[in-house]
Amino acid sequence: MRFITKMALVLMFAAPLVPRPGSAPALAQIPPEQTSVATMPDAGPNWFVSKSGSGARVFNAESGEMQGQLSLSDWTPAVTMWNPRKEFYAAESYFARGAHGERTDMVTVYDYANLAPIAEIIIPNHMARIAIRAHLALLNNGRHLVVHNINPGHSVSIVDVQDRIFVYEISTPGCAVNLAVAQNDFLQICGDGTLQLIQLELSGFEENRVRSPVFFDVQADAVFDRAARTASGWLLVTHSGVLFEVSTDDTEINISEGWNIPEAAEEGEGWRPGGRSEFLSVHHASGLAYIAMHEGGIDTHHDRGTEIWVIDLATKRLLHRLEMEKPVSTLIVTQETNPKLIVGVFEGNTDVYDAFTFKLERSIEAPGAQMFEDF
Amino acid sequence: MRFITKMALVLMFAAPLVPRPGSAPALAQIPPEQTSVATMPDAGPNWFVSKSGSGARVFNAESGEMQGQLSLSDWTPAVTMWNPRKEFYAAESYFARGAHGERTDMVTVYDYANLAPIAEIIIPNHMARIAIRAHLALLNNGRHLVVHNINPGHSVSIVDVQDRIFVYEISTPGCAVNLAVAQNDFLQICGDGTLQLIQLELSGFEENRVRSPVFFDVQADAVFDRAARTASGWLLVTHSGVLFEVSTDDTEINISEGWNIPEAAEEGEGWRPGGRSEFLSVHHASGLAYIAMHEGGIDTHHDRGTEIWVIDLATKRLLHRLEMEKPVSTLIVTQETNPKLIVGVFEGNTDVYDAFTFKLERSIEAPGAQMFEDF
Amino acid sequence: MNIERIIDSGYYWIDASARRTSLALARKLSRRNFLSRLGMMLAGAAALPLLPVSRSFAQSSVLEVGDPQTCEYWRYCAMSGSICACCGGSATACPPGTEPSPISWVGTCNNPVDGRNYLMSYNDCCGKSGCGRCGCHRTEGDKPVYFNSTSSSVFWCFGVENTSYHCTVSLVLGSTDQ
Amino acid sequence: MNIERIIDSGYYWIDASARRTSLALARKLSRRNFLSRLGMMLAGAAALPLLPVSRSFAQSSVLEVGDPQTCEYWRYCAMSGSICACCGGSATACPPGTEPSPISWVGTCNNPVDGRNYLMSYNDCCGKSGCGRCGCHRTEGDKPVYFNSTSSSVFWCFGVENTSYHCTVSLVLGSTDQ
Repeated sequence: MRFITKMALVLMFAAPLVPRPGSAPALAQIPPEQTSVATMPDAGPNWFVSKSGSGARVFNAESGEMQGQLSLSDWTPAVTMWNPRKEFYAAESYFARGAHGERTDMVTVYDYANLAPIAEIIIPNHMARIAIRAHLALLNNGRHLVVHNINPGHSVSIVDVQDRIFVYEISTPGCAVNLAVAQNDFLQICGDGTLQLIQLELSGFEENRVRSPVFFDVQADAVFDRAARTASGWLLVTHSGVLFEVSTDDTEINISEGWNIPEAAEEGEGWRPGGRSEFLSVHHASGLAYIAMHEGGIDTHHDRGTEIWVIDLATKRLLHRLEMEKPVSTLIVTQETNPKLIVGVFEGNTDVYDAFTFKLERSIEAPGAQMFEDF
Repeated sequence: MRFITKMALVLMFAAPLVPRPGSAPALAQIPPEQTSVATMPDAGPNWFVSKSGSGARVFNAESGEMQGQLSLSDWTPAVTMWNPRKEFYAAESYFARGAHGERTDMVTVYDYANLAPIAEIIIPNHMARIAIRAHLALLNNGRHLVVHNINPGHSVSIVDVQDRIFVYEISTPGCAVNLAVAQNDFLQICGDGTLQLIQLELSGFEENRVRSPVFFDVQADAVFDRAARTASGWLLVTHSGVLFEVSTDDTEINISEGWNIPEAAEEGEGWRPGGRSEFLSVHHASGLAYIAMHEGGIDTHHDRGTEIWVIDLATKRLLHRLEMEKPVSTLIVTQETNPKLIVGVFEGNTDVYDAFTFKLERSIEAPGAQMFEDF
Repeated sequence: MNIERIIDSGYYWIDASARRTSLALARKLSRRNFLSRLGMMLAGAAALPLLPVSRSFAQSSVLEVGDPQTCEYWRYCAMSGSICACCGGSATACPPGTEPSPISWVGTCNNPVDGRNYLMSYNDCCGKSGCGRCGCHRTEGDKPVYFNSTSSSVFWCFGVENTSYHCTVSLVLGSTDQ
Repeated sequence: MNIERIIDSGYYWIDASARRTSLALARKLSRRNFLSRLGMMLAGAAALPLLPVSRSFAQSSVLEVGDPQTCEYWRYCAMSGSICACCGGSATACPPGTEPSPISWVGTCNNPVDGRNYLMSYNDCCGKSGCGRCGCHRTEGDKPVYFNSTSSSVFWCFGVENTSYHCTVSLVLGSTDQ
């Protein structure tokens, strides 16, 4: 009880607060303001998540306002959400002592109202800790989350985010880049030039595995490990700019004929797609693809785009070349009827464009933006 | 044993490595190189530590070479060393999950050869997690480490780094900034305008506590919470630029007459000392003080210096004004016979000057340099 | 809320410096009943009447102009950190999922609308990694850390479940003018 | 060294992609007897003669010019990360207190001195926070992560006590020319 006595004494002797000599100490006339804590409003159109190195900020692209933040591990590949359950899921990896000590990999569930962690699902410490969007795939049933592992062989951890349980780890030799298809299936891109379809049963265990014919040569012209979801499947692109649309029909893997990005690829130097983060995105309803492009030769696949090309996937025509003042770090197009093109500028802000008029609408401070996720 | 069989098979069928079509697979003529691991050489003259947000790099200012790195917590106030034991000590604070989860404050002991953690001494989770050099004081006997706490009252945790044990926590109401004096004592600056001397017994427990007369007014002209060690004690400076040399003689606290930084202070706008990190340092043997200065009025004490002023403490004369191209983030002068002035440039490199000729000798890439420590 | 833990630990000292913080310390954070707990602690000590805030008011809020997302906003004269209004909160509200520290540093800012000086409390919102937007560091009346009631350099995440710093709000406690 | 733990866990698959990594996997890290352990594992499998490195040499090292602290250095044609030579190590040595990953990605670089192509192994040095100096990202022959033996994007801290990434060294494994 000595503490209380001390404190009371202190308060009794407390001089009125005089932060600056000369200012009168009387405080009156208005009630002191109270701190409150905001909760997340319902998401509106054109909201998006901007993931940085150690967190993810939720933004409203219409107003430019930040709505809230998730704290994430320094090694989180991506964050995703399932709107019907109003939850976010992130694969995370922590060391007990920052960069050393015991490592713990997990899938963390964040609620919507507070963007706060509400569950941790421990997974094997094999997570590939690289910011590649397709290292995390929530399957279309909203239940099974595929977390990519490299250890150094490829495998995936399957997590049941509804039951909050790690199901098991499946070896996927030579294949990575997990692309959700159908209800409970995912495609992978494989080093031998094929696609692999893995179908899960309701429990999350593997039910079937199918391999496509060879459709590319990893040495001659590799398909990027960045892909964009389309209305019916996924859009893939090779280092030189050959586009493939892929989808599945039950156990069948459909791969379109490859076609070149119009006006892009020439022998040697020419325009090529590329970047070090997600550099392509498709607006599903309109079938427009947005791809960051740069001028360069072979092995320039990580060069950041100096233009964003807008391509109509139906007509295979180049509709627009959007020139950038500074290189593109990452981009996404939202899926609204009036979509926004969100462009992370390398070492700069995040710019919001009208995705159809290409008009720059606003520039948002989003430090370290690494990858975007549409709401 | 299935694994071994599998691996053996793989190795047997392994095609020779052909990273590029056309390159011949024959590997011969030279032995494959081996990885090795360096160990720290003995420290030479003009070595220093550059602390950043999550680590501390050891540099040789003569060569500009980085020698190695300590991983530190994101919340480490400072790092220090005790050369006779060849050890570094850092106060650290970790959360189990990056920015959330259980918090653990500790003093970590790092060895010299590997700059690796060799012991953790858990302390109360009250550590003031601000990068202020004087939040960490290794007393001159090399045994007791004073870690500053704000919780929100002021206290210090005393750690016996020789026995690797937390001794206890002492309340130091209204006083902070821990400055090692004598063998096992430290001074603090107090909000009532005094200094406080705390003397420890050999066990680390408090033996005596002495308060100086009032020598400054925190409202009118506060003494900075940054201080520089001198040959005989410490150099303090007020926001307006009044210098005090302080020292102790057993239980006596000696405070010099205050004197203005020559040619600096005028009424209102004039040259003032300041910055947001350690902005003053003294070369003990020569008695030269190096202080980052800026032009500004009252309450500009956190403005970064645009010049570094060199002042002879013995003659109280301004010897040199070193103009900076970009503002000073932090500085230190080494204690060698031929000392270097190490200047962290705000949002830039770390520049090494000859501390007597003021010649810029080199510029070192030291990302996020926040504070320096002399070897 | 961990204020009990702090107090229980025996390491919580109210000192000459923290004295000035008592005002802010005692400000009511309704959702966590801070005042009522403090009130219990102070029972019989006649402490509450010392709160320098009148309980009768004519005016219910401060008239103000300016953009709370900019560092130049009048309330931020002694602000240091990320402005919560840029982080999903407002000038006075913490962003979703963060917890306001019941303890704060204070400053005195002049409101250009009425020309009056107001006592401001700067409360850190805690529990998430740094917001990183709208960094703002103004130092009117700022003092060194040993005088921490008006020191913005301190991370003021005390008495909260999780002591990570996210951003800072600014509250008007009252007018300091007659 | 945790290679045993990795293997024991049953989660370590040698696959079509990792096959190409076997070379690097098998390279001897003398201080940790990696080869001897691997050798024991492979006893009777006639694996060692498959190591595509001749054991008789005329020349004992590669002649080279250039500054190993710059990204343009010939060895770094498929480098990605912080150059260890800028971090207290060298082109081939890890900095104090870090641990080289026994597993790596590979590349083929042309040495301007002799005009020959050399097979390079890029080994990450692990166990400390990122060095952050001399960032270097070159992509000659770099492939996507699904083909990870030549993918520099992967954090190659496997089979080490602590999987934090610090910096990267580059080793000549041999000449790929006749």
